[in-house]
Amino acid sequence: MTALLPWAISFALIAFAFAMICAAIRLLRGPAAEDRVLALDTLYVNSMMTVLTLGIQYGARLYFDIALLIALFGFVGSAAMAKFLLRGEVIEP
Amino acid sequence: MNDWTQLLQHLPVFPIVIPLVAGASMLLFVEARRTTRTIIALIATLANLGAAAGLAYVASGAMPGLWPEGIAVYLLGGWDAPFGIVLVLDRLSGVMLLLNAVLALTSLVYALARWKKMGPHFQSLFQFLVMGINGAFLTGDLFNLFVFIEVLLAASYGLVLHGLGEVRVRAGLHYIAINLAGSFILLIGISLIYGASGTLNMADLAARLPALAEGDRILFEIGAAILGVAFLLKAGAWPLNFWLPSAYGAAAPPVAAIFSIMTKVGVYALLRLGSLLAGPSGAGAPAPFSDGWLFGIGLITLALGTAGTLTARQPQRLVAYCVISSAGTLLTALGLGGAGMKSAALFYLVSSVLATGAFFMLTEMIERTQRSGEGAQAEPFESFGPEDQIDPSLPDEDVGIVIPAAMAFLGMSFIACTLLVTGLPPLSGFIAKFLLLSAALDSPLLATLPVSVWVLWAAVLGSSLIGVIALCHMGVRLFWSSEEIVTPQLRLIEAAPVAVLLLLTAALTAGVGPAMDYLTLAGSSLSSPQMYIDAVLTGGPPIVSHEIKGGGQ
Amino acid sequence: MEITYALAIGVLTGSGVWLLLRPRTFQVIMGLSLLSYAVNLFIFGMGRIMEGGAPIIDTLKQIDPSLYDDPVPQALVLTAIVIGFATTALFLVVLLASRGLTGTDHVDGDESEP
Amino acid sequence: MKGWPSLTLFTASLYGFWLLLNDTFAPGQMVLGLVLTIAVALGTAAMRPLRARPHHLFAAIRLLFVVVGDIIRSNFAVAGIILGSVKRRSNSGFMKIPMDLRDPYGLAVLACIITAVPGTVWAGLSADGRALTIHVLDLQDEEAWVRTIKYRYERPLMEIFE
Amino acid sequence: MSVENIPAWADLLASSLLVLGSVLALIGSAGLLRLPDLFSRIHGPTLGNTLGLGCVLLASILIASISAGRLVFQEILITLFVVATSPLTAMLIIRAGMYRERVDRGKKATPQQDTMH
Amino acid sequence: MSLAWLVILPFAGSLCAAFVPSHARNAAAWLAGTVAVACIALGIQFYPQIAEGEVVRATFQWAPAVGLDFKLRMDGFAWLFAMLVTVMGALVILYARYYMAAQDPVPRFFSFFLAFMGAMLGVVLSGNLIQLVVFWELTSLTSFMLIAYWYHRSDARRGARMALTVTATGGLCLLAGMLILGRIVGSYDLDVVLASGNLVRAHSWYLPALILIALGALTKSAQFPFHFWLPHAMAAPTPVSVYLHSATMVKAGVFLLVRLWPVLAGTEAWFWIIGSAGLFSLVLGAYAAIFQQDMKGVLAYSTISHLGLITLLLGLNSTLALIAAIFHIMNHATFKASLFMAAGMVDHETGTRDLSRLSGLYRAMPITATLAVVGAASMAGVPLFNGFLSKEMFFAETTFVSGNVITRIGLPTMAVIWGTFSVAYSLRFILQVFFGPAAKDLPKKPHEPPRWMLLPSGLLVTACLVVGMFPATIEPYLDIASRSVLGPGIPFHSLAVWHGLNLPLIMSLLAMAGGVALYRALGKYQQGTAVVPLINRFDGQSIFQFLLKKLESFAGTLTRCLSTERLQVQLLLLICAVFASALIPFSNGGLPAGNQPVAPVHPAFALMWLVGGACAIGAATQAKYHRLAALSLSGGAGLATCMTFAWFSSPDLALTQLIVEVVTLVLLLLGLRWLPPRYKSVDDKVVPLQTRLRARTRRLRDMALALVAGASLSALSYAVLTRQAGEGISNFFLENSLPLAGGSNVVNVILVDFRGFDTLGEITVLGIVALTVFALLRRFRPAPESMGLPVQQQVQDAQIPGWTPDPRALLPEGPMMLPGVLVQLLLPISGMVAVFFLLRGHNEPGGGFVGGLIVATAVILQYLVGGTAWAESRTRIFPQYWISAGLLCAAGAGLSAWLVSRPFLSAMAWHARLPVIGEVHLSTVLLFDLGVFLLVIGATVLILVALAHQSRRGHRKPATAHEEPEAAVPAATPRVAEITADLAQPHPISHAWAPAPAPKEG
Repeated sequence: MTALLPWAISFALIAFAFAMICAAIRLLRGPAAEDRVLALDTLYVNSMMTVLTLGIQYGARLYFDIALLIALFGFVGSAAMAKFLLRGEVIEP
Repeated sequence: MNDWTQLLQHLPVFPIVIPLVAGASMLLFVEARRTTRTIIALIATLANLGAAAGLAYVASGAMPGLWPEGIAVYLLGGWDAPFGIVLVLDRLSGVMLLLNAVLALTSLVYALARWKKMGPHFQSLFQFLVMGINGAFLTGDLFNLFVFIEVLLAASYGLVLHGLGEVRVRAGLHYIAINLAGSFILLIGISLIYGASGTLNMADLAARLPALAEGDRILFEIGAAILGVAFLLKAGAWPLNFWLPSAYGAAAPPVAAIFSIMTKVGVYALLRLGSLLAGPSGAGAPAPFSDGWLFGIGLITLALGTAGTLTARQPQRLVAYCVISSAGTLLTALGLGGAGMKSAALFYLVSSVLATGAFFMLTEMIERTQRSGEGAQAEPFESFGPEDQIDPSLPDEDVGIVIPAAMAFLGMSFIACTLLVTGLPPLSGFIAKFLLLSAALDSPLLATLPVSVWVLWAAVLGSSLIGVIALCHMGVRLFWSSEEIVTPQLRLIEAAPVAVLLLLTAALTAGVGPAMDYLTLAGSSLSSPQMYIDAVLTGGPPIVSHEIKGGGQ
Repeated sequence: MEITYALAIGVLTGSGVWLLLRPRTFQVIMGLSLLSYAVNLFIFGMGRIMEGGAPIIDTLKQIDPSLYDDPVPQALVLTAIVIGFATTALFLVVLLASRGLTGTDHVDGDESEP
Repeated sequence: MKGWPSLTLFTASLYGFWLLLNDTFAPGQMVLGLVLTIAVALGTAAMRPLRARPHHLFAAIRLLFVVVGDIIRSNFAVAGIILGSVKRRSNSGFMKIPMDLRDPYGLAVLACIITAVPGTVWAGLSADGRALTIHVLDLQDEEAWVRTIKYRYERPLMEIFE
Repeated sequence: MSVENIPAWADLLASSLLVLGSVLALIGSAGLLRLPDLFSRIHGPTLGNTLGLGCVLLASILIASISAGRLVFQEILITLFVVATSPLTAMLIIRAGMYRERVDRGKKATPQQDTMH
Repeated sequence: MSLAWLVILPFAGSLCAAFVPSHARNAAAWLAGTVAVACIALGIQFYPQIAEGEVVRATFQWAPAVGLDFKLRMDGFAWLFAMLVTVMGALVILYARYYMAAQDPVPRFFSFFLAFMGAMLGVVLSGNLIQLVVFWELTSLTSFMLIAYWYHRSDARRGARMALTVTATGGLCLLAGMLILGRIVGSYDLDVVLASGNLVRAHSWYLPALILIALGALTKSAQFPFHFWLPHAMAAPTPVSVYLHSATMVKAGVFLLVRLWPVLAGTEAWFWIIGSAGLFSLVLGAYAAIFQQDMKGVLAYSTISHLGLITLLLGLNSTLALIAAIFHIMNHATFKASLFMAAGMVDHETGTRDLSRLSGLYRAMPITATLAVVGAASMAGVPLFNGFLSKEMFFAETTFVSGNVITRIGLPTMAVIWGTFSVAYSLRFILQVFFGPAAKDLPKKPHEPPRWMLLPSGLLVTACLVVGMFPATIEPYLDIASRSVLGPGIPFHSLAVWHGLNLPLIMSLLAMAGGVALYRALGKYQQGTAVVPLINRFDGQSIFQFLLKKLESFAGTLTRCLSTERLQVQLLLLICAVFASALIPFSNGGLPAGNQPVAPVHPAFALMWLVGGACAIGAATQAKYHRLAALSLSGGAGLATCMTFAWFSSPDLALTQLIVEVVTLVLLLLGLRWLPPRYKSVDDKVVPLQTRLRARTRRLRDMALALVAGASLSALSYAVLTRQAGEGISNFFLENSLPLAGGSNVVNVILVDFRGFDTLGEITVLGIVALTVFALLRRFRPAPESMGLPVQQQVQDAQIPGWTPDPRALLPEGPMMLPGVLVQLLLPISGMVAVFFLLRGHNEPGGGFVGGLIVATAVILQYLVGGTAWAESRTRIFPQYWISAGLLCAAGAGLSAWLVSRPFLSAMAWHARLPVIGEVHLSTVLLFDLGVFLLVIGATVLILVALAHQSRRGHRKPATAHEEPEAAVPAATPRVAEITADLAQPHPISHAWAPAPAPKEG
């Protein structure tokens, strides 16, 4: 009989969702583009944790793959944006 | 079963595989090895023509042992019909395939003279376009239809921009944006149909329709309606066709030539689905497939196309409006309905595709005679930077044999094209209009003919008349008015495709009897799709079995 | 759950359509990408939504279709995603070419109507 | 060949990575993994022109524990700052730290560590590689930070990579 | 689902790890809102990136190992990737911020129209 | 069969003539002449049969199913007409040989001429209504080419266009009429139709058919009110006018009326329509002829008038009138042709046809003058000439007309008035040109034309005289012709010069006297310009031009109203169309309520979509000015989408969406580099209030539409989501994926096996797009504003003067060094992950697509960190080959099934048990997936790298600055992958200044 885990999972999911909301507010508000990039990166990390939590909930390993991919490449988008801000283009000649 | 029949069994998939393999293998050779690419392209296009001709022949019921009733069903992957994807070939698809193959060969040959050099990968894109069109004509699966429409659209995006230049890019931007939106609509429609009916196979869909629950039925109809709009967009129906004159008018002429069958993919899809969806359930087709709508839309399309021919100042744009007119005529005719109308409309379709195809190529040659001619065709020769120079090792004017009497050829061809698109005798355009008009009269009692018949008559004849005025004006302007006409150097490989297409229309005129025998059956099978449904759902050739499928882990 | 899902589609569609009707090329491409999310979700929804029923057959159990989500729309969405990506790329390049040639990022290539 | 030892080391870790990814020791997977690893390592060798020669495994493990401990500690510290008063939150700033570590891999690991420990972020190395700029959330005692980084991280890293 | 058959100690442990992890992630993200400027905001999400993620991963390892009946620690890979990739983004963002600050400062000296995105 | 030759021969001759070199005047003339003579001979050969009253037929199967047969049918009337066509043709060919100048492209003339002759014979001999229309239109067409023979003259072009427009309109009407007629009768066969006169006349569709056919005939015969094209067609060379505008083409209309006389005539409607058209043409034509200044103009209006006479005769519904009409067709052909020839000779010899300039030519050209006088006398209806005979018959017929007083009195009166007019213009024609003082200042010095040119005219004039004096010579032929039209019940008629002093003769005398008087009275007035008093304002031509202009402007308006070039409107319409069509089924029954229980909302999911929705709306608002913000916001929405897929148990989708999201973001960022930013401040101030208001209205409208769109799609999906799914095809996949296809990831099995064909198409799309992008970018011209280095780089690199990164450095120099270290390690790891996803795709989430994108992303990451030159200095990627290999691999996997006689794309699997490794499972499905994998890598890398390569070109000056070739990218070229070469320098040969090929390093 496990009573705690489902609650903890729900709690965690909601907490992550709130964390995403925080990030989204930053994403919407800015003020600078760099803030948005940072917020986007945070969104990705939070999503990854949400996916992992979902994986725990359903006991399915396939969520791990998604998390793995986010861990591996979630940063590319924000890195590219930051590079764009820094150098004016993503791929320099 | 010997090897020959074994290969023959795979014939329905040839029109898709040949261009695919050709287009892909061309990429193995660098751009500079044009000759190799050209040879591959020619072989593939010829093979495609052969396959299409074979299929059209098969569809006439020539091989009842293999494909009874002339309906060839090819189960891709060996999976039975509602589950796997099937290719279905009947008379209608046979005709369309053949038409496409002919057009492909002629425009390819035409393009060999100069247009293929205007940008990289022309040949591959061209093959993929052919593949997409063939696939759309062959597939019996709704989503697969979407995929092939995407294939042909993607290739057409590339080809419409082939040669670049401001006019093309501007037109291409609109073309792409609208068609992307159209693809979304198509997707929504297809998925809604799936959501309501649980199947994607068109024949299966038709079979399931009567048993749908009321709510599902409405959802299905909404889906079908949305789908219909997407097809109308592809067919160039008003008010979804404003991109067409610019895009077709700006595209490279051989590209525009093969494009003239692209709008017919939409018409084909409307016909096919309309036939299947309206067929066995007896409840009538959903809105955009239904007759009244098509009729009205077709009329306005025809009006726009006709008015456009009168206002167009640039020849290629004028031909683009002719394409709209042809779409309008087709939709009006199909909307009118009636027993003989479908076959008459099919004849018109064949004739008008050949005509506009030839016309597109012709206009470019004619425009070359205008020394002061400016327009899209001048663009590709402009080089934007030092690295954009056209390869001097293959100068513009050294391919092929120059034909004599170029002006006479151009003039005669222009007249022939005019006759074809306006429906004046003696070429097949006239026969087509005659068939349309007489099919419209096809009712037991003359006195009870509905008003719509007379509207059709007035529209068809009126558009012919205005077409005569417009094309006469254009012809006079192009050939006779200009002070600075230069006799162009026409290559045989440029003139021959136009000549071949025109001769085909002449042949179509002479052979209207056999042609109509074929098309009448094609048309009537559309009115009674049960045979199609049965053929698809009862399975394909005997070679299919599941016994050697891979086992589990 | 369904209502949230439906609303999500609605919001994405609304934003996408709004952007699609804007006059700037970049707005249009953003609209197309938002619309593609919406359409993908829509297609996906056509197989009904289900939690914890990934259509990956458990080899140890009896195959019971009702335990799994409908795989067909998923396959369709995959195709749609790929095609969507491809067309976005293409549209992007065309809009860049248009910007370069016409000197404006208006969809009509001129600033006739702001 | 100078590159061979590190190639093997890298290939080995890649192999380990493959097995971990597949979460299996099935013989088929092991053979496949070996083939793949070698193929991938050779295939991408051109993109990894620089070899690392790490040694002192023990130092590495020790460093790992130090870092994990620091991370946990800093986590709570930063959480406190975030939840704390405005005054605590506006104490951040850049600072420069002189650097002796030269090995790029070592520097890379240092960057990972500094970024991973909440409260500090790697902001860049000077062009000559002698000065490191970091951003610190709680910049009250600059000296303490210099010490932490130099002794706790840089020295073990020099030990491992140089 | 397999979540149901785990011993109570693991239940408790995993739950607390999850809660801790999620709270840390939440605090970290809240840092995005609460911290005053870009440079200090960068530190916020690190919480979620490190310990928050670690806790969740541990919980995941725990549950997965118990349900699989053996030790499953693929999650380490995620940690590895996150740690290895986060400096890249962080560095780029912070440098971009530094550049912007310099430009802004320059602009204050000679006021010009806003040319940034 | 020889009947067919009669039609084929001219066309064949036409074709031959087209190939005669353009200076070979004689050869072409001989050819044409031979053809014409051969046709005459052919025609004569039929005479015995025809004289017996037989009808010669020849039928060729064409399309019997649709009622089309190629049927030739020659009866007496057709024979007579065919002879007219051929004999006249032969004469005109002779005439034209001498008329045409040597520098004219005479073969072209004869080619069209013969084609016209063939078409005319076709009309005459058609035994099928539709076939008749075919030839009918052909005559219009060939006449267009003939009229516009001297196309360098604008009047010729205009005249030809007008003729074509009017006659083609008529032709279309005729087609419609014939269709109706055929529909009434049930056949298009002329024999059947001719036999069903009573049926037709009694049918309710008789009137429309009549009107349509009459329109066809009247336009062709230049009858009022469609007569106006004929005078303008006089711009044609005179032989054309001789042939077309006197003898043949204009007669086609009356021919048709005669032909269908047994079917259509005999009703009130016929009388009024045909008769009144004839009457108006008769009088007005003659009236207008008086005032013409051009010789051919006089003749043209006279032709209108005479054709009106024939039409009127036909309209009288009397059999005798019909005979008179046939007779007059012949007579008119002879005298009018000779007159046209005379006019041509005058023109040819003097260089002008202007009546006011010509005078006294009889001195210089006595033979021509004589011929013209005879012709004119015949035209005026002077006794002893053939014109007199038919005119007398006409006068007689007018007096016999029954009906009310107006017709009874009016018709003879009009006839006399007509007679007066025709005498007047005939007199004027002759007296003005040939008599009076000799003309001065003519363009050429007149003299008699060559003998052979006179001969045709002479023959025709002789015919006029012979028939006029000995009518019996023509009698049998007329009889044959009339009999074939009227059948055996032909009334008694006799052609005689003297019928005694009867009413018609009195009318003739009256007209003659009146004509002379009128000529004298008008003597002064006529010297002015060619303004026809009273009716000048009702000039058909100006009305025609006006209508044409109106039509064009209307078409312009219509095009503008019905279409637009603006994209937004088009998209708006598209969306509205979708609504409209979706509303129809909806309105039939409304959206039914769902029957499935709704799952409770998980707050986390709802909150997540709060984020997603906010991001979407944010992106929508920011996209105009803050592109980067919009981009990151849409990334947020995409992430929410991806999470949704994960949430609702679709790991494959989540994986794919995620990685596509990343790649798209990089792609768009690469694009943003070339899209100069927009500034809010620039375009807000100057816009006037009205525009702003309009923009606001538009925005409101779009907003409403967006809301509706969103709401309806959301309602639609809700409706589906809450309905129980029916028994669809999906269960089959779930049940059989493992047992039949051997994969437990059903989605992947569907993608690569069940519906692998879709995937094949999908990867083709990707490949196509990559190729297109490559092709487009090869000739890409970026916006000038974005051509230079980005401002960031300018500022930052200025701090380190003279610093240029070394592409061959082991690590990227500068701040990207450390990321470089990390990213280098990431590449092999990504490779492993990609293979991992690829190999297990069949059973677990993953597959070739995800795998391919992972590799592509890792590759792009190298570019991102190190820059193009650095990344390419150590790898060589040929994306094009990857694309090709991928496609071929996938196609090959499909084709391999043929080896075992199974359909395309059938999966084949092999199992083997190896000693150490255990069970090995190989399948063509894996090969297929490998193809996907390869293609995705190739396509994605190609797209992104092609875009990235632009900045290598971007640093250069715009196209004009040739003098600094590759200097701006120093040392960047060595060992650059071939794609660079392909992108930046399409053909190394094309520019000699290109750097030497890069040395290869080992």
